[in-house]
Amino acid sequence: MDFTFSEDQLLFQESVRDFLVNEITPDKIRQLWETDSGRSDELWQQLAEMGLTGLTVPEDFGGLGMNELDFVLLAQEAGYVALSEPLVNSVLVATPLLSECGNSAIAEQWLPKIASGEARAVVGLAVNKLVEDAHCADLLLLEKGGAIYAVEAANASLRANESVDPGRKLFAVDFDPAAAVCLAEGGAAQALINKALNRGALGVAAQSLGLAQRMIDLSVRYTSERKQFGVAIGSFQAVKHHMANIAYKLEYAKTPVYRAAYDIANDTPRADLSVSHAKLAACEVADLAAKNSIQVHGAMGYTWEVDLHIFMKRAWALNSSYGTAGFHKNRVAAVLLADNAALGAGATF
Amino acid sequence: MDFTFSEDQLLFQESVRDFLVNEITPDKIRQLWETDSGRSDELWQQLAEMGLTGLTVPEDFGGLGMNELDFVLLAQEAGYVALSEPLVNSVLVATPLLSECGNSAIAEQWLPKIASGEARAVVGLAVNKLVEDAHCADLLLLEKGGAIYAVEAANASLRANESVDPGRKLFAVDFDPAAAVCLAEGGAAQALINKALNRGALGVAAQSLGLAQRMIDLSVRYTSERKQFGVAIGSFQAVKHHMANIAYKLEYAKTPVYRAAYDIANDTPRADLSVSHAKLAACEVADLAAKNSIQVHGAMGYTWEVDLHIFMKRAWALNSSYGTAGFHKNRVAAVLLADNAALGAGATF
Amino acid sequence: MKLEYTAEHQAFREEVRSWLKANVPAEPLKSFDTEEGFQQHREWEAKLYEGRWGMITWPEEMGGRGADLLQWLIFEEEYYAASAPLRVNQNGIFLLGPTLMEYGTEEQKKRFLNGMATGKDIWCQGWSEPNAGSDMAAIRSRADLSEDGSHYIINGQKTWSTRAVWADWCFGMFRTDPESERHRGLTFILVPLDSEGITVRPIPQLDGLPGFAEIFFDNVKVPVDCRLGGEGEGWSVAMATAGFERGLMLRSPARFQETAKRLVELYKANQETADEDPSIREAVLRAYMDAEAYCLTTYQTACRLMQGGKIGAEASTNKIFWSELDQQMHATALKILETRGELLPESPDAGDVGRWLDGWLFAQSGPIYAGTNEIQRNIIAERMLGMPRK
Amino acid sequence: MKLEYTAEHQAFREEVRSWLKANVPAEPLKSFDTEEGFQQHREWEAKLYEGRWGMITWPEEMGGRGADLLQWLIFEEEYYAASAPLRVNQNGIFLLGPTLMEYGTEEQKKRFLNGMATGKDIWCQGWSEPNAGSDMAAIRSRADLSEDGSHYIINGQKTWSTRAVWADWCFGMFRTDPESERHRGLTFILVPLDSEGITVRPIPQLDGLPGFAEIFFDNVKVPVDCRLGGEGEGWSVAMATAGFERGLMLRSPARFQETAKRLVELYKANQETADEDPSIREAVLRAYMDAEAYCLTTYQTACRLMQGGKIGAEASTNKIFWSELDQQMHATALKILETRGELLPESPDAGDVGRWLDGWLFAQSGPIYAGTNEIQRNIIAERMLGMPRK
Repeated sequence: MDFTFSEDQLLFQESVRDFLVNEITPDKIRQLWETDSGRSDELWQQLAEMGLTGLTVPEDFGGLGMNELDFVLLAQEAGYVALSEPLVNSVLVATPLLSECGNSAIAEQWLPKIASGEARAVVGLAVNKLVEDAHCADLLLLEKGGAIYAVEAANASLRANESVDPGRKLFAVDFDPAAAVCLAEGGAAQALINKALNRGALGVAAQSLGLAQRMIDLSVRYTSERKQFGVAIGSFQAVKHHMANIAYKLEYAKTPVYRAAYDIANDTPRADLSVSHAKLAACEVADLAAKNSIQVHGAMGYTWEVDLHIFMKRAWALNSSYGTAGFHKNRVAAVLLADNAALGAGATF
Repeated sequence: MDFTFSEDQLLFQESVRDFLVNEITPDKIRQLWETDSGRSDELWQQLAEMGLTGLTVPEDFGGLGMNELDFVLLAQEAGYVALSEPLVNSVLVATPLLSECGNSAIAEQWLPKIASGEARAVVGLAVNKLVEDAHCADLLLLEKGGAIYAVEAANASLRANESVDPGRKLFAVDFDPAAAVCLAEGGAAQALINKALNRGALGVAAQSLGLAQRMIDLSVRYTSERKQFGVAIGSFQAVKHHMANIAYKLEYAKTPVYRAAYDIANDTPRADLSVSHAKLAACEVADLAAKNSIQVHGAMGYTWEVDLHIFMKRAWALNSSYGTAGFHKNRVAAVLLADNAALGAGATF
Repeated sequence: MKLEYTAEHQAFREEVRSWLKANVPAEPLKSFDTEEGFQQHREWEAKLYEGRWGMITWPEEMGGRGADLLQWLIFEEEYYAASAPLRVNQNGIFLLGPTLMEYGTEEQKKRFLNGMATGKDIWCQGWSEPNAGSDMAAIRSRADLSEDGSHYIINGQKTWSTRAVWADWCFGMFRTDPESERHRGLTFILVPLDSEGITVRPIPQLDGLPGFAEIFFDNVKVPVDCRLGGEGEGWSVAMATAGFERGLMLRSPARFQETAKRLVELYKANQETADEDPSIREAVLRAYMDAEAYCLTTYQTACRLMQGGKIGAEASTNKIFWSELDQQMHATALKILETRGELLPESPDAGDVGRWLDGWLFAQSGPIYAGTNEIQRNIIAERMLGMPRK
Repeated sequence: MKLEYTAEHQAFREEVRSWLKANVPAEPLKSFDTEEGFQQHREWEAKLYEGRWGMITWPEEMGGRGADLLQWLIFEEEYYAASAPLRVNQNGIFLLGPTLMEYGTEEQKKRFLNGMATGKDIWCQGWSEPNAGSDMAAIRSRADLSEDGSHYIINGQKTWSTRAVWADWCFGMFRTDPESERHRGLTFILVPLDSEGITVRPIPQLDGLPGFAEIFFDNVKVPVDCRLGGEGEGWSVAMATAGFERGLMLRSPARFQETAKRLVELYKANQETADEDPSIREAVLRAYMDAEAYCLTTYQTACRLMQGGKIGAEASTNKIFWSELDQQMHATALKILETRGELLPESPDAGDVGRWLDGWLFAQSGPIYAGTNEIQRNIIAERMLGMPRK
């Protein structure tokens, strides 16, 4: 029993954090908002060079052969900077799906390119309705009628939708199954889809932790500097308690997320439950962070000019991604209310 | 359209408040806790002399012939002092039930005695399972198998239960229908039972308003006097906001209660909805008042010695009386979700 | 107590309803945070004025109907039920208008009220300053009387001025006594926004539109007859305005009741998925009841005021209640909308999202503006409950 | 990260489980807030000691098992799952015990630890004073060293001393330097409660039982060898104790997980009526997840501490989290119980109410004692987030 991360994992987190915080500044984000694609090939190449795009690609295909647990802290950091490049979904959802889909030709064709940063793959699950970042994908892995297809970009037609978060790019995607490769159908597809959903939800949860932390940091700095009635507003107890309420809840959202990463990486039977718990807790704390942060920012928080909204909007937008709160509550309820459910002290691990 | 109380109603409230606050002091309450019955004949006689026991008794039978709207502010004051005498249920539930039950012999027999304070009547509805104050009743009006019976005290057998609130006396009551008078059956009984439930719920709601106000008053006084870190703890923003949260919600619980009283008194078609809204809002604010008041009282609030618990326990105990929150939410939902529900601006009155 | 409308009230309601039915534009106007939408709304104000529906509580001689508060509430109910356009000149007609009637000279009333009523002059307010948000007494912008006493010379900066970008006039407080502190030495002045020396810098809000602005004053000359009330008496004039602002006029129960109605409808249309999350049904029931309660309490206050009562702590209790209700309702709607909740309504796959996202963004401002809800809680604790200030 | 128990852990769990199965009294003990129950619990402590289960984290030579934190957590899981009695001597074994091991002289350890372990000496704490509740540095009770240096003479008053009514010893802080202020000049002293000059006045708690007491000291003589740590060093000794108190030992995740389990069972047994109120299902799901989260975070902290980490702000975040969770779970249970929720469990018609009402009353103390949750929030904001103090 060891519920801590390894030195290596923590060091990797630190170096990724340093890189992201320096590169993905709010100014940079605003610049990217102004571009057509909203994405940066240069940035993607840098992420690839750090090994991130290939993190879960098997070593045989030029990746690092790491797993979801190795990545969860990095996904948290991606949330901290509101990274818009499709890294989290690529590492957590697309790559494992390609590796596990059972079609080795497709895997051999694409995984090396994903690792090297040459190609991007995205996944479109029915639960999400729209596909994130379809416009910059070379390969789309799409759920349709209970089956999963691999669709090359040229064979997919996209219809763009706009999100409240200018950093998110969402597309309705149409394709002709005849011009696509069917990777799985029936029960096999269902199993892959459920895993993809769990991994996507884990990614959302981890990013939500980072987003909450970022909003705390922005708010603490703002309220320590901003004065009203002759003192820093951060010295008012009401402002402190708004922040403390995020902070203490965040501590109890982190461990469920880490457990979920462990459970997915180790394919434990409790993974569905862990993931649903993780996503509910993390999205809720990110929501609270948004609510309390805008409040302590006052009117400044209501503007486009202050950076807070970048992170608030991402938190709001991610909330229903990879399963709504209702979906995940239902999964938890199904376990709790089952006959002979293993609950109570000693039943956690 | 006039959503205010009359001068007379306000003056009556004032005189009843003065009487109750002087007579039903916390010391007096603690004394009554130590007695077997927990009730005071002397006090009941005083209430009768003020016209209160006969408030809803028709003038022909020696009462004041007033209605639920005339009484709602007085029920609020009864809550303010955590009155344990069965006044609210007598005026709001038992008396109207006797008046409306269609059995004039029973009405003629009992209503004058109720008005004069000579006799006490209580009502036992199935929704409450136990009967409040059955031990001091001369007449019990009891729901059984969908019918309503009038049972004289001698024909009822009581089994005492203990409430968390030492001021509440609750009894399982058994009786032989053969030795009782059946007042109504079938649809007529259902209609009477529903009215009794609404009136009882109104009584609970009105008392809850008073309880919330009392807890605010106790807490404001305590926190204005109690010092920590060199200042009155009431000057801390967190303490202020705990109190403000009760106070502002109380303002929005009062008007639903007053509307419910009006709707019952005027037998409007929206009475079920009004009552359910009123009870939900008022019980919720009393609950919040208890929660926040004990918190600002600190350890003192956790003792038997400080008066706060008298009012907290009453608030907790009343919460499920005359229909749980679930029951009342369901009644609201039934209206809201009905086809062609009249909702929105202009639909209130 | 009598909770029924009179026949007169009913007739009035019918009159409002039929006028609105005939006149409310079939196509919703564009947002008044856009230039085109602003112009559309200005025209709508003129149309309201033509029908004498622009400010029914104003006296008849000023284009109103001398309506009482109950009529006002009925009007608002019909107005929101008809989805009539938002009021682009609300700062003028609801805040400054009544203040002008109380503090303005006869000449000022003549000069300003008609332009306000017809939509010719759209007003914005100049209350906040960069370091005087919730703390209005910290105002530093100066208005110095010219030597000949004919005009003020204004220097400084205002901010958070809603709809200032395309507005015509600004009203606000300025420090006329440079030695003064806090709420002494302030004067209430009306400033034409086309004056020389004024720069208006739009501030984009959460949705990216310039819903408010900063106003910079660089030696702006304003004739002394643009002063409202006496010199140095700005605080008491402004407090009257703030009283109205926080009062019921701007936050009609009707608005929230219509939102609650739409929320119930949205829930009914999506009940199967929504019920997966029990907090949604709970929130929908609560939204309906809270909107009702807000209506009930407003009617009670209106009746009390009509019988000679005064506005007390209602200003603060209302503010918290409606702003939290509004946030809650929109949050619930977005939950019901699931993944399409994040989509802008023009998006091709947005489906039935309606204006919930816009409303959600706007609802974020509720707990903040016109005195944050923390300030309101302080006021309730100190003034209503008498808790110790320090 | 490895979230599985070792074979050794599993074996340990089995050992605990079988001992408890054989030894936990079939009939629940009476409340230790009654004299009879106190005695029963004292005997249970002795039985635990016999089995070497009294304080498994203590070293073997003191009757413990030198267990690490993970074993401790496993022990607690089995302990709560077996519904074993509450620990009447928790202030002794969990708070004072570790402090004694760190600050006590060899003689003090020998003298006090065994009596504590066997249940012979039940300890209570003397922290709070009438005007020093959350503000411990405001302590005024005095301990004056006798002229010959052989003993202290204690005068003053302590309050909120849990289980002091039938306890044998009290530990607490007293002001030995009368000139000193705040947290200087305080000394940590152990006081036998049968000393002359001591009056213990029971304070009845919400359920009417004397769960705590005031202790009055009137020229109480205490030998100088009852001082723990140096004179004037009481604050740092006490802070070590407070650290333990607020740490994980007293608030086992197991306790809350078992409550959550019972809540789920109660909900399942009453689902039809409970589902009339959607907030109940929501609260049940949340209770389960929060209890899980509390367990997860505690395991994480335990692992971190075992690897040499230090307790940080967890003390405050934990305190808020478990106390609000506990309140929430009991509130939900009472809702599910409907009208029978208010009944004392002995009532003839109480049915399946179990101990929920008692638990609810007890849960009221959670957000208050050991530093109110408001104080904890201040600490989180100031120490964990670095927000400005004033």
